[in-house]
Amino acid sequence: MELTLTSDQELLRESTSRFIAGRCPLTTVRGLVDSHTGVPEGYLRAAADLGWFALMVPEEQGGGNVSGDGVRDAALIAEERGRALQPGPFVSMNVVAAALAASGPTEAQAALLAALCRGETVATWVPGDATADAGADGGITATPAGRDFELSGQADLVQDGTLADWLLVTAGSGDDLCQFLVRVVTPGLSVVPMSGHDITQRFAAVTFDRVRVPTGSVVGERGGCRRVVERQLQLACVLSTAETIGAMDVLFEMTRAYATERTAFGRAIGSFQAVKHQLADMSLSLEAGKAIAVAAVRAVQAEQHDAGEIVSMAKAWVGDTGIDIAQGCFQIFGGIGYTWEHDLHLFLRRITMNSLLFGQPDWHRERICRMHGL
Amino acid sequence: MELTLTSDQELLRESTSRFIAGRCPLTTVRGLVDSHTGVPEGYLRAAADLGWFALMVPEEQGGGNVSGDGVRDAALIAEERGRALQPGPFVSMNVVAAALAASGPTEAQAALLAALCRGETVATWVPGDATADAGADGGITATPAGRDFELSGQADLVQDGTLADWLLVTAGSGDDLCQFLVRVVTPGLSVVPMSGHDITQRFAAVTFDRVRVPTGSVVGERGGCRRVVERQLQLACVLSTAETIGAMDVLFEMTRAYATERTAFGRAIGSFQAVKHQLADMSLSLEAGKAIAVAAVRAVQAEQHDAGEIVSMAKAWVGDTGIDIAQGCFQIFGGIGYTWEHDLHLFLRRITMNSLLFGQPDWHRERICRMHGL
Amino acid sequence: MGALDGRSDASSDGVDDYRRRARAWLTTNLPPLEGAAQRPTSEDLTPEVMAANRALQRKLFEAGYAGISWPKEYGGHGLSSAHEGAFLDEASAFAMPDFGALSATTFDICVPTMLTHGAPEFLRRFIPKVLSGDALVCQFFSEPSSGSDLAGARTRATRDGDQWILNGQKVWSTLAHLADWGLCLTRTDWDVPKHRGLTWFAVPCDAPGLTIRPIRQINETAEFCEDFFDDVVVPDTDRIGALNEGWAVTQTMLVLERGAGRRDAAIPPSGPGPMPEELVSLAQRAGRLADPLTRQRLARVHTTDFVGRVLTARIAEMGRLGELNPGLASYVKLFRGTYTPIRARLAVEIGGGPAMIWEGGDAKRAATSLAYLNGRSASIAGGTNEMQRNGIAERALGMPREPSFDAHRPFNEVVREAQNPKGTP
Amino acid sequence: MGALDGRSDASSDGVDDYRRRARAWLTTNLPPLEGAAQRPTSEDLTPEVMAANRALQRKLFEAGYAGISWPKEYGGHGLSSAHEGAFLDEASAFAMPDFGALSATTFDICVPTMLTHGAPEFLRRFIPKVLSGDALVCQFFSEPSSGSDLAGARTRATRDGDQWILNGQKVWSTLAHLADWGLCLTRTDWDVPKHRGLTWFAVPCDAPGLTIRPIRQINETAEFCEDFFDDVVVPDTDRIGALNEGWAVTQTMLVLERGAGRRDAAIPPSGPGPMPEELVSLAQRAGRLADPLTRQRLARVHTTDFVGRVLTARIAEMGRLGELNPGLASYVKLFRGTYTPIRARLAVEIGGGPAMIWEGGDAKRAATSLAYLNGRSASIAGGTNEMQRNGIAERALGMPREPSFDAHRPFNEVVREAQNPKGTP
Repeated sequence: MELTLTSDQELLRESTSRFIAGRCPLTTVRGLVDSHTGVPEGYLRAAADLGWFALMVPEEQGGGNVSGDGVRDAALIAEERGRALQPGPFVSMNVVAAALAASGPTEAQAALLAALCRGETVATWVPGDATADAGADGGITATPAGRDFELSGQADLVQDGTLADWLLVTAGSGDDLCQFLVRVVTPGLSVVPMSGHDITQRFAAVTFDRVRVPTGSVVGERGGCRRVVERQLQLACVLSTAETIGAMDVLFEMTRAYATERTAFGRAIGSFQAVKHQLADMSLSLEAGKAIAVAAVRAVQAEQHDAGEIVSMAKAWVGDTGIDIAQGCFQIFGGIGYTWEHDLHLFLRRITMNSLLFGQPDWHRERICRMHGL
Repeated sequence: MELTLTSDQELLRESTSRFIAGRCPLTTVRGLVDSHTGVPEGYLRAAADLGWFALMVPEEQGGGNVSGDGVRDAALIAEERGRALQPGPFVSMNVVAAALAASGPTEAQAALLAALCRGETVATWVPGDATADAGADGGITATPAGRDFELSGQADLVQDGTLADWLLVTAGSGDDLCQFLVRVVTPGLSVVPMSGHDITQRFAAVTFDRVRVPTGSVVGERGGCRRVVERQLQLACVLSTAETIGAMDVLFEMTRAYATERTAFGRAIGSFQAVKHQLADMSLSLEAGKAIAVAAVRAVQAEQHDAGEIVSMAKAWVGDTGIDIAQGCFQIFGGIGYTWEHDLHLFLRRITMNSLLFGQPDWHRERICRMHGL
Repeated sequence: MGALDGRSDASSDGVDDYRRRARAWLTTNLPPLEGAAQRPTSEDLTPEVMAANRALQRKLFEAGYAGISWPKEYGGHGLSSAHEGAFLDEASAFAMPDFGALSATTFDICVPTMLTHGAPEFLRRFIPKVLSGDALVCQFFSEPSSGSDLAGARTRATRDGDQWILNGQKVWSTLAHLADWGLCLTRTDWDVPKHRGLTWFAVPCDAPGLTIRPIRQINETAEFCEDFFDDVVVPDTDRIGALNEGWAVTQTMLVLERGAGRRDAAIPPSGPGPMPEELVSLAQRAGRLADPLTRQRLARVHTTDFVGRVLTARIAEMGRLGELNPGLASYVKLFRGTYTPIRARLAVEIGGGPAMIWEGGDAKRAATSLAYLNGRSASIAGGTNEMQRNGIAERALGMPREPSFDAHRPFNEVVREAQNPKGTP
Repeated sequence: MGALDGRSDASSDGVDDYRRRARAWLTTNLPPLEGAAQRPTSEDLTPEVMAANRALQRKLFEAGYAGISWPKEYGGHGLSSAHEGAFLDEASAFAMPDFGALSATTFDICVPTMLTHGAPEFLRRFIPKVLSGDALVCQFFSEPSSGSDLAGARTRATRDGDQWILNGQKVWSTLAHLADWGLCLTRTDWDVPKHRGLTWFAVPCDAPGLTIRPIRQINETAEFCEDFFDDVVVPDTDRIGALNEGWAVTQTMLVLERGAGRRDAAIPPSGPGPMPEELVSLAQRAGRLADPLTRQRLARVHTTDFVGRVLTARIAEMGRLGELNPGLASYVKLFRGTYTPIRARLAVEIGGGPAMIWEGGDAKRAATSLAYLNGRSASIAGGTNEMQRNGIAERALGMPREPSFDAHRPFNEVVREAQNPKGTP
């Protein structure tokens, strides 16, 4: 979606694309839809070797990235991942890694962070209260209990929830937010794997029933972490949006090509205005989506004061138009898109699910109004 | 919009159409846009002679209608009026007449009702609290003051407000609604004529500054008139919707004809799919609009238990699609529609304004939810 | 309006008597319906279910209640549509034979088409099998290379003495894997314009060389099939309609397919009824019943549902009033094709992310996702929205037809050129 | 990226010096700008305003700041676009000559077109008049019978020795009633396909036989004119471009009209800035600032405004990167054409009925209604949305061109047949 890349970034894009084509092309993704994890054996370690989970982590903490622009590099990989509907944790791993890196981690947390960078363990992000009004999510609360905390509540829609060993949980504590790093195997914590619309991703419903966690599991400052959670939300949204853009781009190109090849009534269907104009409108939405997604990536990278607003604009725009485009492509493919063997539905599923994650478009629009004090 | 008419109704439709063509065709309407009243000399009296304002009034009260179905007859006339964007009070006169007729009027009110039927005086409907949450309208309150009442508040958007001699005012009184028949020339009452988007209609902003009205001006029962106000709202909506349908029908037909006549690139523009498909979509919305408008008219006529809901559906559907169609027709006419001399803008103005009157589409949708106890 | 529809005739006498007798028979012989009738899906139609329904059909047949309005000479009873209507009214409270979508393709589409165009000799032989439940008929109609362009069929029928050899591929044949016969559109002359070289045949589904394969759909069901014709032999006596005049047969079938003559369409619905229950509970589960945006979506769906019903009744009434024109049926189809996907999307927006995941096997919660995946079939199957818009614009609104690139040239030339396009005509 | 755009040349040396001198001159000679620059409308351009702006233009001319990048031989200064850019940067704080839309048609569209296609003799004679503010140029381009189909112009130019006689009618000529000259598209050969018989002429607006009439628009202003050519005589020396090769001239003009080469487009906006103030106060007046539906509308507009800006920058950057293709400009135009009417409608929905009435003369409150009436001009003027969609699909996405009914046949035959259509080609 970026119009120009540095040579480092171009190299990163190429190696990412080569890795995906070799290790987990769409046919492989398709073959894994009924598997428990959705990812091929050894995929995460290999991806870690390419630096996928270290992008937002300083070198001294075991991380590093190619260009010095971690967010842009991560967005670039996310986009490539979207092009082939890659499974497995990427957004969540990077959000958690960035969060830990920035939090002034304890020794144990630092060790975990390094393990994340190496792809040896999986952690996912449980926004809990951070997007509580974005869905039915009742939120999670943290109550002090002696020197420990007790977590209660639920998160209905945890991305990569079934793959994770660790959860970065955002919980409400009084008027404030706290974050905890919690091992999945903890008494009172249940992770229920869910079937889902997007068969190339894995989600879980996570319930906390008075889960007792020690003080050492607190990430960053105790309380007062609205600012860092905001940053995490921005990262999650911007990476998820980049992934959607990648998926939209491939789907649109498939459809464009089909419209030039498929004939009806003695001519290519793309020569009919009905098809032509749908394609033009979709192309406009997509090009505009790339423009706003790039703006969002840059704003988050630069930690611009209005980054949150631009991210919400990108998430809302791409969330809505992504579905428009997926549905429009379906219309142009016609019946063939209705068959299991055709890839269209895999793209439709991913794009739709991403639109709903980390706040639906409406929620982001409401957020924009609040950011302006309305 | 009705598919079949009785011979009586057909006669009514023809005489209405003939009257309009003779007395106030669109060229005349156009010539009156800068005039104070917007109606030709003697128009209201002549219309009254055709029974326009007596339709909802029983014969013994000076009224009467052709078919025994007053609402259907009025809708039929409203539709014909919409076809030529007729000016002057019709919806408001009929709503007030129906309200008075049904209220068990005092002697003075009965005399006024007879005068309304004869077109000798004009009354308009000030819904006040009835659609208070439909707009900025702050509502009007009635406070007992000895044996009189004091009315305070304002109504921002009173249809035919500049033409009226009398206002039927709905005011909140405690938890309830009351209706009052108030002469325009009453101390404390000010009627400010407004310029407006729809240059073929006349609106006023009406302010009540502790307007003292006697008990005799109460219409119907004191308090407890939610039910009759609901009926009035249904009538207003259904007649306004029928008027819009008439306007949409003519505008669409103008556009359809233009698409067959206008050529570009060596062929009629209506042979291009881009134009063809826009016309098909508009035609679908219009046909659906006629279907739901007819359903609403019948439900109001029959006083069905779900009449209010069906009316709100019609108002919302026609309110939204009316604007879609007016804008779509504009797109097909192209530049020519942008000229003052072309009639398109007059239709666009009326259709848009009607969509906003008596509750915007959103408001009616919310109302539908409430009717279902949500 | 009875005088206007011209369908009442002498044979409609005695409908009340007929109704009374039918009711008596039904009460004694058919099990009462439990709950509302729901069309079985392909998954519901197990061999046992199919067998049970065939038995029910045979019961009707033997009692003289199959083919009530079909001609006597072919095994029907030659009664009026009023008699048939009376029987169906009464039968609606009972478990009638139901072959899912095959009921419609057999009894409402294919056989009425055969009755219009088939040779008496064929009909005498074939129709009784249908009536007794031994011949369920599907359509071999669409092809991989001709979707919207139905007249562009390329399945080839080559004459060989008294028989024809069929080669080619069909697709989207509804429930073909459960049918006994299929009505198949073929090309019998390649040297004339496309509408003039088509011929229809009735083909047994177990004919040697015919392979029928269910297509796995994105909603994980398999209602449609693809069908491979590999030197399938069909006798000329199983031809339906005249040689090379298959387009006329097609027209009949298309009109029937869009529901012409369904008795109930013109009855205006009495009212909107309750809000769509599944969406209200979706909103409730999402904790959004008080959210104004959700409420707008609910009211939108509820309104569109009702508007669709009054529109359908209006269009049917226009048909009854003699204003029926082939463009009119497209209004109903386009309304459905436009608003079904929107409705499915609004449901997703109402429910949000949590509505799109569910514990394995919780079919009710998977429904939002399935409806979303299915939504677009309404805008594609049976004629895309684009085709309906053409139909409305050209046939109802009088717009000039799309200039044709293929309708006036020999079909083999069109096929060649479509593969090597030259640009402008 | 300087190396990529290939526009830097030797003459761009010394830009900083030039900027410094320009700033000094501007400070001394031009009045500072009060508030933000707002393009004057046709109503603002009274004779006094026009005269004052012509005087300003003459001042620039006399000081050597007119035609900075135009060729020296025609009265310009032959400097680089970087020099011109530096001057304009500095000048943005001062009251520069502003002829409303005529500034663009003259300096950005018509004269650059002339410089590309005009004969040196003509340019030597004409350009100095432009520089001194004595020749403002409008376009005589669209015609009543050719809107989207610009190559279908029917204004006739007939040769008569060394001169041409023009007859016909033009329309939508922006501010023609205030211009001194117009660039006029005519048909000079009717026996060849439409693109091959066109020729352009420069015509003085006060030429005998030329009647220019402002068109009253639905927003009650009159920015456009209709123009009647009744035996208007034009010398052959005022022809622009070669005889019958006017389509090439047209192409140049269209590219310029879509803003090719505007310096500032490619700069990405720094951020969305405040919410659109007029809509926020509209919501406030309607008492709806807390209404979630209204808030969605506000955020939608605000988002679309910013998306449009980043899209514009992206497309301009694609142009700079050498990916420019004639379809690209259509993206920006289509975005505007799509969202301007939607924006105007959202404003109406935000404000509701009371926003659509106002006390006589309250221009601020009339603004919602006016914007709504104007909204669709973005989707029509300068190329309809439909034409932009064709452009994107055919030129950027590689879809096959619309089959042409007229591009390959003599124009007079096309005109005849359009009046008596025969249906298919």
